Amino acid sequence: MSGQTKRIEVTLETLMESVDLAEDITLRVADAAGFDEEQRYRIGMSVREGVINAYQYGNLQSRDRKIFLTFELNEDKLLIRVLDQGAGFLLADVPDPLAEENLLKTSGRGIFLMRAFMDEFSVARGTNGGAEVVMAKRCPPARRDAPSASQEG
Amino acid sequence: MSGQTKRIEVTLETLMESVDLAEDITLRVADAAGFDEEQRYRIGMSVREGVINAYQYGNLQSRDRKIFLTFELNEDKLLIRVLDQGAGFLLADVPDPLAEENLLKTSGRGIFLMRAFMDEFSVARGTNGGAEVVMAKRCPPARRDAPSASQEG
Amino acid sequence: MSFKATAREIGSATVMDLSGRITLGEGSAKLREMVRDLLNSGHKHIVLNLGDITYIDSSGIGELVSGFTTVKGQGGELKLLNLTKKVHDLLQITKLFTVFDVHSDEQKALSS
Amino acid sequence: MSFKATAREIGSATVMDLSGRITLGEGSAKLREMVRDLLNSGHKHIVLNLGDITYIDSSGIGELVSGFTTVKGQGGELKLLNLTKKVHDLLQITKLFTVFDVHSDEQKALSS
Ligand SMILES: Nc1ncnc2c1ncn2[C@@H]1O[C@H](COP(=O)(O)OP(=O)(O)O)[C@@H](O)[C@H]1O
Ligand SMILES: Nc1ncnc2c1ncn2[C@@H]1O[C@H](COP(=O)(O)OP(=O)(O)O)[C@@H](O)[C@H]1O
Repeated sequence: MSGQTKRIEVTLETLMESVDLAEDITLRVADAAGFDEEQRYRIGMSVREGVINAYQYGNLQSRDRKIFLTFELNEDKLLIRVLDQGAGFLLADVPDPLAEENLLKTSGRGIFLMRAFMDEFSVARGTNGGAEVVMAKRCPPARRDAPSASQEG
Repeated sequence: MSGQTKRIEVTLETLMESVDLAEDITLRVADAAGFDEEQRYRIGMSVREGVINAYQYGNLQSRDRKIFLTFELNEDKLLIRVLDQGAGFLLADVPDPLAEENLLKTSGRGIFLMRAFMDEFSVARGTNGGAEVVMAKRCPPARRDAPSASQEG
Repeated sequence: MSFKATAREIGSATVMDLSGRITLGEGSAKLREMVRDLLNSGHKHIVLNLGDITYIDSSGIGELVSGFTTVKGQGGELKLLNLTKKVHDLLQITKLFTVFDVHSDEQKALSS
Repeated sequence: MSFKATAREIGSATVMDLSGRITLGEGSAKLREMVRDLLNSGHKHIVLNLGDITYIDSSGIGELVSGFTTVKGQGGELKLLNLTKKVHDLLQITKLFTVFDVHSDEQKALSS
Protein backbone atom coordinates (compact mmCIF):
# COMPACT_ATOMS: atom_id res chain seq x y z
CA MET A 1 0.00 0.00 0.00
CA SER A 2 1.46 3.36 -0.96
CA GLY A 3 0.99 6.55 1.05
CA GLN A 4 -1.37 8.03 -1.50
CA THR A 5 -5.13 7.75 -1.36
CA LYS A 6 -6.55 5.08 -3.64
CA ARG A 7 -9.91 5.76 -5.19
CA ILE A 8 -12.48 3.51 -6.81
CA GLU A 9 -15.79 4.79 -8.17
CA VAL A 10 -18.75 2.61 -9.03
CA THR A 11 -21.95 3.83 -10.65
CA LEU A 12 -24.88 1.50 -10.16
CA GLU A 13 -28.39 1.47 -11.46
CA THR A 14 -31.40 1.79 -9.18
CA LEU A 15 -32.11 -1.93 -9.16
CA MET A 16 -32.58 -4.41 -6.34
CA GLU A 17 -29.63 -6.44 -7.63
CA SER A 18 -27.34 -3.43 -7.21
CA VAL A 19 -27.61 -4.00 -3.46
CA ASP A 20 -25.88 -7.39 -3.55
CA LEU A 21 -23.41 -6.19 -6.19
CA ALA A 22 -22.43 -3.18 -4.09
CA GLU A 23 -21.97 -5.39 -1.06
CA ASP A 24 -19.80 -7.87 -2.96
CA ILE A 25 -17.60 -5.16 -4.48
CA THR A 26 -17.22 -3.68 -1.00
CA LEU A 27 -16.17 -7.03 0.44
CA ARG A 28 -13.58 -7.35 -2.33
CA VAL A 29 -12.20 -3.85 -1.72
CA ALA A 30 -12.17 -4.33 2.06
CA ASP A 31 -10.34 -7.62 1.62
CA ALA A 32 -7.65 -5.99 -0.50
CA ALA A 33 -7.40 -3.26 2.15
CA GLY A 34 -6.50 -5.92 4.72
CA PHE A 35 -9.63 -5.95 6.90
CA ASP A 36 -10.39 -9.23 8.67
CA GLU A 37 -13.59 -11.22 8.14
CA GLU A 38 -15.53 -9.57 10.98
CA GLN A 39 -14.64 -6.06 9.79
CA ARG A 40 -15.38 -6.95 6.16
CA TYR A 41 -18.80 -8.19 7.25
CA ARG A 42 -19.53 -4.91 9.04
CA ILE A 43 -18.30 -2.74 6.20
CA GLY A 44 -20.22 -4.83 3.66
CA MET A 45 -23.42 -4.67 5.69
CA SER A 46 -23.09 -0.89 6.07
CA VAL A 47 -22.75 -0.40 2.33
CA ARG A 48 -25.64 -2.79 1.81
CA GLU A 49 -27.86 -0.71 4.10
CA GLY A 50 -26.71 2.53 2.49
CA VAL A 51 -27.43 1.28 -1.01
CA ILE A 52 -30.84 -0.11 0.03
CA ASN A 53 -31.77 3.36 1.28
CA ALA A 54 -30.45 5.04 -1.87
CA TYR A 55 -32.51 2.57 -3.90
CA GLN A 56 -35.70 2.88 -1.84
CA TYR A 57 -35.87 6.35 -0.32
CA GLY A 58 -33.41 8.39 -2.34
CA ASN A 59 -34.01 7.19 -5.89
CA LEU A 60 -37.54 5.89 -5.18
CA GLN A 61 -36.73 2.78 -7.23
CA SER A 62 -36.61 4.86 -10.39
CA ARG A 63 -34.46 3.37 -13.14
CA ASP A 64 -33.34 6.70 -14.55
CA ARG A 65 -31.57 7.60 -11.31
CA LYS A 66 -28.14 6.32 -10.37
CA ILE A 67 -26.39 5.28 -7.18
CA PHE A 68 -22.78 6.44 -6.84
CA LEU A 69 -20.53 4.36 -4.62
CA THR A 70 -17.03 5.64 -3.94
CA PHE A 71 -14.15 4.09 -2.01
CA GLU A 72 -11.16 6.07 -0.82
CA LEU A 73 -8.43 4.15 0.90
CA ASN A 74 -5.47 5.70 2.65
CA GLU A 75 -3.21 4.52 5.45
CA ASP A 76 -5.68 5.65 8.10
CA LYS A 77 -9.02 4.52 6.86
CA LEU A 78 -11.35 3.25 4.20
CA LEU A 79 -13.81 6.04 3.40
CA ILE A 80 -17.01 5.09 1.60
CA ARG A 81 -19.64 7.36 0.07
CA VAL A 82 -23.08 6.33 -1.11
CA LEU A 83 -24.71 9.11 -3.10
CA ASP A 84 -28.18 9.04 -4.59
CA GLN A 85 -30.28 11.38 -6.74
CA GLY A 86 -33.12 11.90 -4.30
CA ALA A 87 -34.31 14.75 -2.12
CA GLY A 88 -31.87 14.10 0.72
CA PHE A 89 -32.80 13.80 4.39
CA LEU A 90 -31.76 14.96 7.83
CA LEU A 91 -30.37 12.56 10.40
CA ALA A 92 -32.22 14.52 13.05
CA ASP A 93 -35.50 13.37 11.50
CA VAL A 94 -34.62 9.69 11.79
CA PRO A 95 -36.26 8.02 14.83
CA ASP A 96 -34.06 6.16 17.31
CA PRO A 97 -34.79 2.45 16.82
CA LEU A 98 -33.67 1.73 20.39
CA ALA A 99 -36.40 3.92 21.88
CA GLU A 100 -38.94 1.80 23.75
CA GLU A 101 -41.79 2.80 21.40
CA ASN A 102 -39.75 1.82 18.30
CA LEU A 103 -38.35 -1.52 19.48
CA LEU A 104 -41.07 -3.56 17.80
CA LYS A 105 -41.10 -1.52 14.58
CA THR A 106 -40.44 -3.65 11.52
CA SER A 107 -38.08 -1.10 9.95
CA GLY A 108 -35.83 1.80 10.87
CA ARG A 109 -32.62 -0.02 11.77
CA GLY A 110 -30.49 0.59 8.66
CA ILE A 111 -28.83 3.84 9.68
CA PHE A 112 -28.43 2.52 13.20
CA LEU A 113 -26.49 -0.48 11.89
CA MET A 114 -24.23 1.68 9.69
CA ARG A 115 -23.42 3.83 12.73
CA ALA A 116 -22.77 0.80 14.90
CA PHE A 117 -20.61 -0.99 12.35
CA MET A 118 -18.52 1.91 11.05
CA ASP A 119 -16.13 4.23 12.89
CA GLU A 120 -17.40 7.38 11.22
CA PHE A 121 -20.84 8.08 9.86
CA SER A 122 -22.50 11.20 8.56
CA VAL A 123 -25.05 12.28 5.99
CA ALA A 124 -24.31 15.18 3.68
CA ARG A 125 -26.14 16.78 0.83
CA GLY A 126 -24.53 15.70 -2.44
CA THR A 127 -23.51 18.27 -5.04
CA ASN A 128 -26.55 17.18 -7.05
CA GLY A 129 -28.90 17.56 -4.09
CA GLY A 130 -29.25 13.88 -3.18
CA ALA A 131 -28.33 12.25 0.10
CA GLU A 132 -24.67 11.38 0.50
CA VAL A 133 -23.92 8.89 3.23
CA VAL A 134 -20.25 9.15 4.20
CA MET A 135 -18.78 6.42 6.37
CA ALA A 136 -15.33 5.27 7.31
CA LYS A 137 -13.59 2.35 8.95
CA ARG A 138 -10.18 2.74 10.54
CA CYS A 139 -7.52 0.77 8.77
CA PRO A 140 -5.83 -1.40 9.93
CA PRO A 141 -8.79 -2.23 12.15
CA ALA A 142 -8.14 -0.99 15.67
CA ARG A 143 -11.54 -1.66 17.21
CA ARG A 144 -12.07 -5.37 17.79
CA ASP A 145 -14.50 -4.99 20.68
CA ALA A 146 -18.27 -5.44 20.46
CA PRO A 147 -19.95 -3.01 18.09
CA SER A 148 -20.95 0.16 19.87
CA ALA A 149 -24.20 1.85 19.10
CA SER A 150 -23.10 5.38 19.84
CA GLN A 151 -25.09 8.03 18.05
CA GLU A 152 -22.28 10.39 17.09
CA GLY A 153 -22.01 11.76 13.58
CA MET B 1 -33.73 -9.85 -15.99
CA SER B 2 -35.78 -7.08 -17.51
CA GLY B 3 -35.72 -6.15 -21.18
CA GLN B 4 -33.84 -2.93 -20.49
CA THR B 5 -30.09 -2.57 -20.65
CA LYS B 6 -28.36 -2.65 -17.27
CA ARG B 7 -25.32 -0.50 -16.83
CA ILE B 8 -22.49 -0.54 -14.31
CA GLU B 9 -19.59 1.89 -14.44
CA VAL B 10 -16.36 1.47 -12.53
CA THR B 11 -13.55 4.01 -12.43
CA LEU B 12 -10.21 2.55 -11.39
CA GLU B 13 -6.84 4.05 -10.69
CA THR B 14 -3.80 3.26 -12.78
CA LEU B 15 -2.43 0.73 -10.31
CA MET B 16 -1.31 -2.86 -10.71
CA GLU B 17 -3.93 -3.95 -8.17
CA SER B 18 -6.71 -2.50 -10.35
CA VAL B 19 -6.08 -5.41 -12.71
CA ASP B 20 -7.17 -8.07 -10.20
CA LEU B 21 -9.99 -5.88 -8.92
CA ALA B 22 -11.35 -5.34 -12.44
CA GLU B 23 -11.18 -9.07 -13.11
CA ASP B 24 -13.00 -9.91 -9.86
CA ILE B 25 -15.75 -7.35 -10.44
CA THR B 26 -16.16 -8.73 -13.96
CA LEU B 27 -16.47 -12.29 -12.66
CA ARG B 28 -19.15 -11.09 -10.24
CA VAL B 29 -21.09 -9.27 -12.96
CA ALA B 30 -20.78 -12.20 -15.40
CA ASP B 31 -22.00 -14.56 -12.69
CA ALA B 32 -25.08 -12.43 -12.07
CA ALA B 33 -25.65 -12.36 -15.84
CA GLY B 34 -25.84 -16.15 -15.82
CA PHE B 35 -22.62 -17.10 -17.62
CA ASP B 36 -21.16 -20.50 -16.73
CA GLU B 37 -17.69 -20.97 -15.22
CA GLU B 38 -15.89 -21.39 -18.54
CA GLN B 39 -17.47 -18.23 -20.00
CA ARG B 40 -16.85 -16.26 -16.81
CA TYR B 41 -13.20 -17.25 -17.01
CA ARG B 42 -12.96 -16.02 -20.60
CA ILE B 43 -14.76 -12.77 -19.94
CA GLY B 44 -12.67 -12.18 -16.80
CA MET B 45 -9.41 -12.88 -18.63
CA SER B 46 -10.41 -10.52 -21.44
CA VAL B 47 -11.09 -7.67 -19.03
CA ARG B 48 -7.86 -8.49 -17.23
CA GLU B 49 -5.89 -8.18 -20.48
CA GLY B 50 -7.71 -5.00 -21.45
CA VAL B 51 -7.02 -3.37 -18.09
CA ILE B 52 -3.36 -4.46 -18.14
CA ASN B 53 -2.99 -2.69 -21.49
CA ALA B 54 -4.81 0.43 -20.26
CA TYR B 55 -2.47 0.42 -17.24
CA GLN B 56 0.75 -0.19 -19.18
CA TYR B 57 0.39 1.24 -22.67
CA GLY B 58 -2.53 3.64 -22.41
CA ASN B 59 -1.97 5.32 -19.05
CA LEU B 60 1.77 4.53 -18.95
CA GLN B 61 1.41 3.58 -15.25
CA SER B 62 0.69 7.20 -14.39
CA ARG B 63 -1.36 7.63 -11.20
CA ASP B 64 -3.13 10.77 -12.37
CA ARG B 65 -4.81 8.88 -15.21
CA LYS B 66 -7.89 6.71 -14.77
CA ILE B 67 -9.20 3.49 -16.25
CA PHE B 68 -12.94 3.43 -17.03
CA LEU B 69 -14.61 0.03 -17.06
CA THR B 70 -18.22 -0.16 -18.18
CA PHE B 71 -20.62 -3.09 -18.31
CA GLU B 72 -23.84 -3.04 -20.32
CA LEU B 73 -26.04 -6.06 -20.06
CA ASN B 74 -29.10 -6.69 -22.16
CA GLU B 75 -30.92 -9.83 -23.24
CA ASP B 76 -28.52 -10.41 -26.12
CA LYS B 77 -25.10 -9.76 -24.70
CA LEU B 78 -22.80 -8.43 -22.06
CA LEU B 79 -20.95 -5.47 -23.55
CA ILE B 80 -17.76 -4.33 -21.83
CA ARG B 81 -15.70 -1.21 -22.46
CA VAL B 82 -12.21 -0.51 -21.15
CA LEU B 83 -11.26 3.11 -21.71
CA ASP B 84 -7.93 4.69 -20.82
CA GLN B 85 -6.45 8.20 -21.03
CA GLY B 86 -3.59 7.42 -23.36
CA ALA B 87 -2.79 8.14 -26.97
CA GLY B 88 -4.87 5.33 -28.41
CA PHE B 89 -3.62 2.76 -30.95
CA LEU B 90 -4.62 1.06 -34.16
CA LEU B 91 -5.39 -2.63 -34.29
CA ALA B 92 -3.73 -2.72 -37.71
CA ASP B 93 -0.41 -1.91 -36.04
CA VAL B 94 -0.60 -4.86 -33.67
CA PRO B 95 1.51 -7.83 -34.88
CA ASP B 96 -0.14 -11.23 -35.25
CA PRO B 97 1.21 -13.41 -32.42
CA LEU B 98 0.49 -16.55 -34.43
CA ALA B 99 2.88 -15.52 -37.23
CA GLU B 100 5.88 -17.85 -37.33
CA GLU B 101 8.32 -15.06 -36.52
CA ASN B 102 6.29 -13.99 -33.45
CA LEU B 103 5.60 -17.38 -31.93
CA LEU B 104 8.52 -17.19 -29.50
CA LYS B 105 7.97 -13.56 -28.55
CA THR B 106 7.49 -13.08 -24.82
CA SER B 107 4.63 -10.63 -25.26
CA GLY B 108 1.95 -9.61 -27.75
CA ARG B 109 -0.81 -12.09 -26.89
CA GLY B 110 -3.22 -9.90 -24.89
CA ILE B 111 -5.35 -8.60 -27.71
CA PHE B 112 -5.28 -12.00 -29.36
CA LEU B 113 -6.74 -13.58 -26.21
CA MET B 114 -9.49 -10.96 -25.93
CA ARG B 115 -10.44 -11.66 -29.55
CA ALA B 116 -10.39 -15.39 -29.00
CA PHE B 117 -12.36 -15.30 -25.77
CA MET B 118 -15.04 -12.74 -26.65
CA ASP B 119 -17.67 -12.79 -29.39
CA GLU B 120 -17.12 -9.18 -30.41
CA PHE B 121 -13.96 -7.15 -30.15
CA SER B 122 -12.98 -3.75 -31.45
CA VAL B 123 -10.85 -0.78 -30.51
CA ALA B 124 -12.26 2.72 -30.77
CA ARG B 125 -10.93 6.12 -29.91
CA GLY B 126 -12.57 7.29 -26.65
CA THR B 127 -14.21 10.71 -26.45
CA ASN B 128 -11.18 11.87 -24.47
CA GLY B 129 -8.73 10.52 -27.04
CA GLY B 130 -7.65 7.37 -25.22
CA ALA B 131 -8.06 3.81 -26.44
CA GLU B 132 -11.45 2.26 -25.87
CA VAL B 133 -11.55 -1.50 -26.10
CA VAL B 134 -15.12 -2.64 -26.74
CA MET B 135 -15.91 -6.30 -26.35
CA ALA B 136 -19.03 -8.40 -25.99
CA LYS B 137 -20.08 -11.89 -25.06
CA ARG B 138 -23.38 -13.32 -26.22
CA CYS B 139 -25.78 -13.98 -23.40
CA PRO B 140 -26.94 -16.58 -22.59
CA PRO B 141 -23.74 -18.20 -23.86
CA ALA B 142 -24.41 -19.86 -27.18
CA ARG B 143 -20.87 -20.87 -28.08
CA ARG B 144 -19.68 -23.79 -25.98
CA ASP B 145 -17.12 -25.10 -28.48
CA ALA B 146 -13.36 -24.59 -28.25
CA PRO B 147 -12.30 -20.94 -28.38
CA SER B 148 -11.84 -19.77 -31.93
CA ALA B 149 -9.05 -17.40 -32.80
CA SER B 150 -10.78 -15.66 -35.66
CA GLN B 151 -9.54 -12.18 -36.35
CA GLU B 152 -12.87 -10.45 -36.97
CA GLY B 153 -13.61 -7.11 -35.33
CA MET C 1 -26.16 -18.97 -0.31
CA SER C 2 -29.86 -18.34 -0.75
CA PHE C 3 -32.54 -18.71 1.87
CA LYS C 4 -34.02 -22.17 2.51
CA ALA C 5 -36.56 -23.45 4.99
CA THR C 6 -37.73 -26.95 5.93
CA ALA C 7 -40.42 -27.73 8.46
CA ARG C 8 -40.51 -30.38 11.19
CA GLU C 9 -43.63 -30.99 13.26
CA ILE C 10 -42.82 -31.86 16.86
CA GLY C 11 -45.92 -32.31 18.99
CA SER C 12 -47.99 -29.18 18.64
CA ALA C 13 -44.99 -27.11 17.55
CA THR C 14 -43.42 -26.53 14.16
CA VAL C 15 -39.64 -26.23 14.00
CA MET C 16 -38.51 -24.39 10.86
CA ASP C 17 -34.88 -25.14 10.00
CA LEU C 18 -33.71 -22.06 8.13
CA SER C 19 -30.47 -21.63 6.20
CA GLY C 20 -28.82 -18.97 4.06
CA ARG C 21 -29.46 -15.25 4.12
CA ILE C 22 -32.47 -13.33 5.42
CA THR C 23 -32.09 -10.09 3.47
CA LEU C 24 -34.09 -7.66 1.40
CA GLY C 25 -35.00 -9.29 -1.87
CA GLU C 26 -33.97 -12.71 -0.73
CA GLY C 27 -35.04 -14.40 2.49
CA SER C 28 -37.17 -11.60 3.95
CA ALA C 29 -40.17 -12.04 1.67
CA LYS C 30 -39.97 -15.84 1.89
CA LEU C 31 -39.85 -15.72 5.68
CA ARG C 32 -42.95 -13.52 5.73
CA GLU C 33 -44.90 -15.91 3.45
CA MET C 34 -43.75 -18.85 5.48
CA VAL C 35 -45.02 -17.42 8.75
CA ARG C 36 -48.29 -16.39 7.10
CA ASP C 37 -48.78 -19.89 5.66
CA LEU C 38 -48.08 -21.49 9.03
CA LEU C 39 -50.63 -19.25 10.75
CA ASN C 40 -53.21 -19.81 7.99
CA SER C 41 -52.89 -23.57 8.47
CA GLY C 42 -53.33 -23.26 12.21
CA HIS C 43 -49.69 -23.60 13.31
CA LYS C 44 -49.23 -21.07 16.07
CA HIS C 45 -46.29 -22.57 17.94
CA ILE C 46 -43.29 -21.81 15.80
CA VAL C 47 -39.59 -22.29 16.49
CA LEU C 48 -37.22 -20.70 13.96
CA ASN C 49 -33.92 -22.59 13.96
CA LEU C 50 -31.43 -19.94 12.80
CA GLY C 51 -28.34 -22.13 13.25
CA ASP C 52 -27.57 -22.16 9.54
CA ILE C 53 -28.54 -18.56 8.85
CA THR C 54 -25.32 -16.93 7.66
CA TYR C 55 -26.45 -13.33 7.36
CA ILE C 56 -29.34 -11.04 8.34
CA ASP C 57 -29.67 -7.39 7.29
CA SER C 58 -31.99 -4.73 8.70
CA SER C 59 -34.80 -5.98 6.48
CA GLY C 60 -34.33 -9.49 7.87
CA ILE C 61 -34.37 -8.17 11.44
CA GLY C 62 -37.59 -6.34 10.63
CA GLU C 63 -39.09 -9.54 9.27
CA LEU C 64 -38.23 -11.46 12.45
CA VAL C 65 -39.90 -8.71 14.51
CA SER C 66 -42.91 -8.79 12.21
CA GLY C 67 -43.20 -12.57 12.52
CA PHE C 68 -42.86 -12.36 16.30
CA THR C 69 -45.60 -9.76 16.74
CA THR C 70 -47.94 -11.31 14.15
CA VAL C 71 -47.78 -14.75 15.73
CA LYS C 72 -48.20 -13.28 19.20
CA GLY C 73 -51.15 -11.23 17.99
CA GLN C 74 -52.89 -14.47 16.99
CA GLY C 75 -52.33 -16.02 20.39
CA GLY C 76 -49.33 -18.12 19.35
CA GLU C 77 -45.62 -17.89 20.01
CA LEU C 78 -42.53 -17.58 17.85
CA LYS C 79 -39.21 -18.62 19.35
CA LEU C 80 -35.69 -18.27 18.02
CA LEU C 81 -33.25 -21.17 18.27
CA ASN C 82 -29.47 -21.47 17.77
CA LEU C 83 -28.31 -17.94 17.04
CA THR C 84 -24.90 -17.67 15.40
CA LYS C 85 -22.53 -15.10 16.85
CA LYS C 86 -23.32 -12.62 14.05
CA VAL C 87 -27.08 -12.89 14.57
CA HIS C 88 -26.69 -12.81 18.34
CA ASP C 89 -24.65 -9.60 18.09
CA LEU C 90 -27.21 -8.04 15.75
CA LEU C 91 -30.08 -8.73 18.17
CA GLN C 92 -27.91 -7.55 21.06
CA ILE C 93 -27.07 -4.13 19.61
CA THR C 94 -30.61 -3.55 18.35
CA LYS C 95 -31.89 -4.40 21.88
CA LEU C 96 -34.07 -7.16 20.48
CA PHE C 97 -32.30 -9.98 22.26
CA THR C 98 -34.47 -9.60 25.34
CA VAL C 99 -37.61 -8.97 23.27
CA PHE C 100 -37.41 -12.29 21.46
CA ASP C 101 -37.75 -15.66 23.16
CA VAL C 102 -34.27 -16.98 22.37
CA HIS C 103 -33.09 -20.56 22.96
CA SER C 104 -29.94 -22.58 22.38
CA ASP C 105 -31.50 -25.97 23.14
CA GLU C 106 -34.29 -27.31 20.96
CA GLN C 107 -35.82 -29.43 23.74
CA LYS C 108 -36.04 -26.43 26.02
CA ALA C 109 -37.42 -24.26 23.23
CA LEU C 110 -40.18 -26.84 22.68
CA SER C 111 -41.02 -27.36 26.34
CA SER C 112 -40.78 -23.79 27.59
CA MET D 1 -4.56 -18.43 -4.69
CA SER D 2 -1.07 -17.00 -5.06
CA PHE D 3 1.82 -18.57 -6.94
CA LYS D 4 3.93 -21.20 -5.16
CA ALA D 5 6.82 -23.36 -6.29
CA THR D 6 8.66 -26.26 -4.67
CA ALA D 7 11.64 -28.07 -6.18
CA ARG D 8 12.39 -31.80 -6.37
CA GLU D 9 15.71 -33.09 -7.73
CA ILE D 10 15.31 -36.30 -9.66
CA GLY D 11 18.57 -37.54 -11.13
CA SER D 12 20.01 -34.70 -13.20
CA ALA D 13 16.61 -33.02 -13.56
CA THR D 14 14.73 -30.57 -11.38
CA VAL D 15 10.97 -30.91 -11.16
CA MET D 16 9.31 -27.67 -10.07
CA ASP D 17 5.84 -28.26 -8.66
CA LEU D 18 3.99 -25.00 -9.31
CA SER D 19 0.62 -23.97 -7.95
CA GLY D 20 -1.66 -20.93 -8.09
CA ARG D 21 -1.70 -18.23 -10.71
CA ILE D 22 1.00 -17.20 -13.19
CA THR D 23 -0.08 -13.64 -13.95
CA LEU D 24 1.29 -10.15 -14.26
CA GLY D 25 2.27 -8.91 -10.84
CA GLU D 26 1.96 -12.31 -9.24
CA GLY D 27 3.52 -15.51 -10.54
CA SER D 28 5.20 -14.12 -13.65
CA ALA D 29 8.07 -12.35 -11.91
CA LYS D 30 8.58 -15.23 -9.47
CA LEU D 31 8.69 -17.75 -12.31
CA ARG D 32 11.35 -15.68 -14.06
CA GLU D 33 13.53 -15.46 -10.94
CA MET D 34 13.09 -19.15 -10.31
CA VAL D 35 14.28 -20.15 -13.77
CA ARG D 36 17.20 -17.71 -13.52
CA ASP D 37 18.23 -19.11 -10.13
CA LEU D 38 18.06 -22.68 -11.43
CA LEU D 39 20.28 -21.82 -14.42
CA ASN D 40 22.71 -19.88 -12.22
CA SER D 41 23.11 -22.92 -9.99
CA GLY D 42 23.76 -25.18 -12.97
CA HIS D 43 20.32 -26.82 -13.23
CA LYS D 44 19.59 -27.00 -16.92
CA HIS D 45 17.09 -29.83 -17.03
CA ILE D 46 13.85 -28.37 -15.77
CA VAL D 47 10.37 -29.85 -15.67
CA LEU D 48 7.60 -27.41 -14.74
CA ASN D 49 4.71 -29.33 -13.21
CA LEU D 50 1.70 -27.11 -13.98
CA GLY D 51 -0.89 -29.54 -12.58
CA ASP D 52 -1.91 -27.15 -9.80
CA ILE D 53 -1.67 -23.95 -11.83
CA THR D 54 -5.20 -22.57 -11.85
CA TYR D 55 -4.75 -19.62 -14.16
CA ILE D 56 -2.27 -18.13 -16.65
CA ASP D 57 -2.69 -14.77 -18.40
CA SER D 58 -0.78 -13.43 -21.41
CA SER D 59 2.02 -12.29 -19.15
CA GLY D 60 2.31 -15.82 -17.73
CA ILE D 61 2.35 -17.32 -21.23
CA GLY D 62 5.15 -14.89 -22.14
CA GLU D 63 7.07 -15.96 -19.07
CA LEU D 64 6.79 -19.64 -20.02
CA VAL D 65 8.08 -18.82 -23.51
CA SER D 66 10.88 -16.75 -22.00
CA GLY D 67 11.90 -19.59 -19.69
CA PHE D 68 11.76 -22.08 -22.54
CA THR D 69 14.02 -20.07 -24.87
CA THR D 70 16.42 -18.98 -22.10
CA VAL D 71 17.00 -22.53 -20.87
CA LYS D 72 17.37 -23.79 -24.44
CA GLY D 73 19.83 -20.98 -25.19
CA GLN D 74 22.05 -22.27 -22.41
CA GLY D 75 22.01 -25.80 -23.76
CA GLY D 76 19.38 -27.10 -21.33
CA GLU D 77 15.73 -28.05 -21.68
CA LEU D 78 12.50 -26.92 -20.10
CA LYS D 79 9.54 -29.27 -20.22
CA LEU D 80 5.93 -28.74 -19.23
CA LEU D 81 4.08 -31.40 -17.24
CA ASN D 82 0.39 -31.93 -16.39
CA LEU D 83 -1.43 -29.14 -18.17
CA THR D 84 -4.93 -28.44 -16.92
CA LYS D 85 -7.63 -28.04 -19.54
CA LYS D 86 -7.49 -24.25 -19.28
CA VAL D 87 -3.71 -24.11 -19.74
CA HIS D 88 -3.85 -26.71 -22.51
CA ASP D 89 -6.45 -24.63 -24.37
CA LEU D 90 -4.37 -21.45 -23.94
CA LEU D 91 -1.28 -23.08 -25.44
CA GLN D 92 -3.42 -24.60 -28.16
CA ILE D 93 -4.97 -21.35 -29.39
CA THR D 94 -1.68 -19.45 -29.14
CA LYS D 95 -0.04 -22.23 -31.22
CA LEU D 96 2.52 -22.84 -28.48
CA PHE D 97 1.41 -26.38 -27.70
CA THR D 98 3.69 -27.83 -30.37
CA VAL D 99 6.51 -25.40 -29.54
CA PHE D 100 6.78 -26.54 -25.93
CA ASP D 101 7.83 -30.03 -24.90
CA VAL D 102 4.61 -31.05 -23.16
CA HIS D 103 4.14 -34.20 -21.05
CA SER D 104 1.38 -35.78 -19.05
CA ASP D 105 3.56 -38.45 -17.39
CA GLU D 106 6.39 -37.41 -15.08
CA GLN D 107 8.47 -40.54 -15.78
CA LYS D 108 8.31 -39.93 -19.49
CA ALA D 109 9.08 -36.24 -19.07
CA LEU D 110 12.22 -37.20 -17.12
CA SER D 111 13.40 -39.93 -19.47
CA SER D 112 12.62 -38.31 -22.81
N1 LIG E 1 -30.93 7.95 0.96
C1 LIG E 1 -32.00 8.41 1.62
N2 LIG E 1 -32.79 9.37 1.07
C2 LIG E 1 -33.89 9.84 1.73
N3 LIG E 1 -34.26 9.41 2.94
C3 LIG E 1 -33.53 8.46 3.55
C4 LIG E 1 -32.37 7.91 2.92
N4 LIG E 1 -31.83 7.00 3.76
C5 LIG E 1 -32.61 6.95 4.85
N5 LIG E 1 -33.65 7.84 4.74
C6 LIG E 1 -34.71 8.09 5.74
O1 LIG E 1 -34.27 7.58 6.99
C7 LIG E 1 -35.19 6.63 7.50
C8 LIG E 1 -34.45 5.57 8.30
O2 LIG E 1 -33.67 4.74 7.46
P1 LIG E 1 -33.10 3.38 8.01
O3 LIG E 1 -32.52 3.60 9.35
O4 LIG E 1 -32.17 2.83 6.99
O5 LIG E 1 -34.34 2.44 8.24
P2 LIG E 1 -35.38 1.84 7.16
O6 LIG E 1 -34.69 1.86 5.84
O7 LIG E 1 -35.66 0.48 7.66
O8 LIG E 1 -36.57 2.75 7.22
C9 LIG E 1 -35.92 6.11 6.30
O9 LIG E 1 -37.18 5.61 6.64
C10 LIG E 1 -35.99 7.36 5.42
O10 LIG E 1 -37.06 8.17 5.80
N1 LIG F 1 -4.63 0.63 -24.34
C1 LIG F 1 -3.61 0.71 -25.20
N2 LIG F 1 -3.05 1.90 -25.51
C2 LIG F 1 -2.03 1.98 -26.39
N3 LIG F 1 -1.49 0.91 -27.00
C3 LIG F 1 -1.99 -0.31 -26.74
C4 LIG F 1 -3.08 -0.47 -25.84
N4 LIG F 1 -3.38 -1.79 -25.78
C5 LIG F 1 -2.52 -2.40 -26.61
N5 LIG F 1 -1.68 -1.53 -27.19
C6 LIG F 1 -0.63 -1.86 -28.17
O1 LIG F 1 -0.90 -3.14 -28.70
C7 LIG F 1 0.21 -4.01 -28.50
C8 LIG F 1 -0.24 -5.43 -28.30
O2 LIG F 1 -0.93 -5.57 -27.09
P1 LIG F 1 -1.20 -7.02 -26.52
O3 LIG F 1 -1.70 -7.88 -27.61
O4 LIG F 1 -2.08 -6.87 -25.32
O5 LIG F 1 0.20 -7.61 -26.11
P2 LIG F 1 1.26 -7.12 -25.02
O6 LIG F 1 0.48 -6.33 -24.01
O7 LIG F 1 1.81 -8.36 -24.46
O8 LIG F 1 2.26 -6.30 -25.78
C9 LIG F 1 0.95 -3.43 -27.32
O9 LIG F 1 2.30 -3.79 -27.33
C10 LIG F 1 0.73 -1.94 -27.52
O10 LIG F 1 1.67 -1.42 -28.44
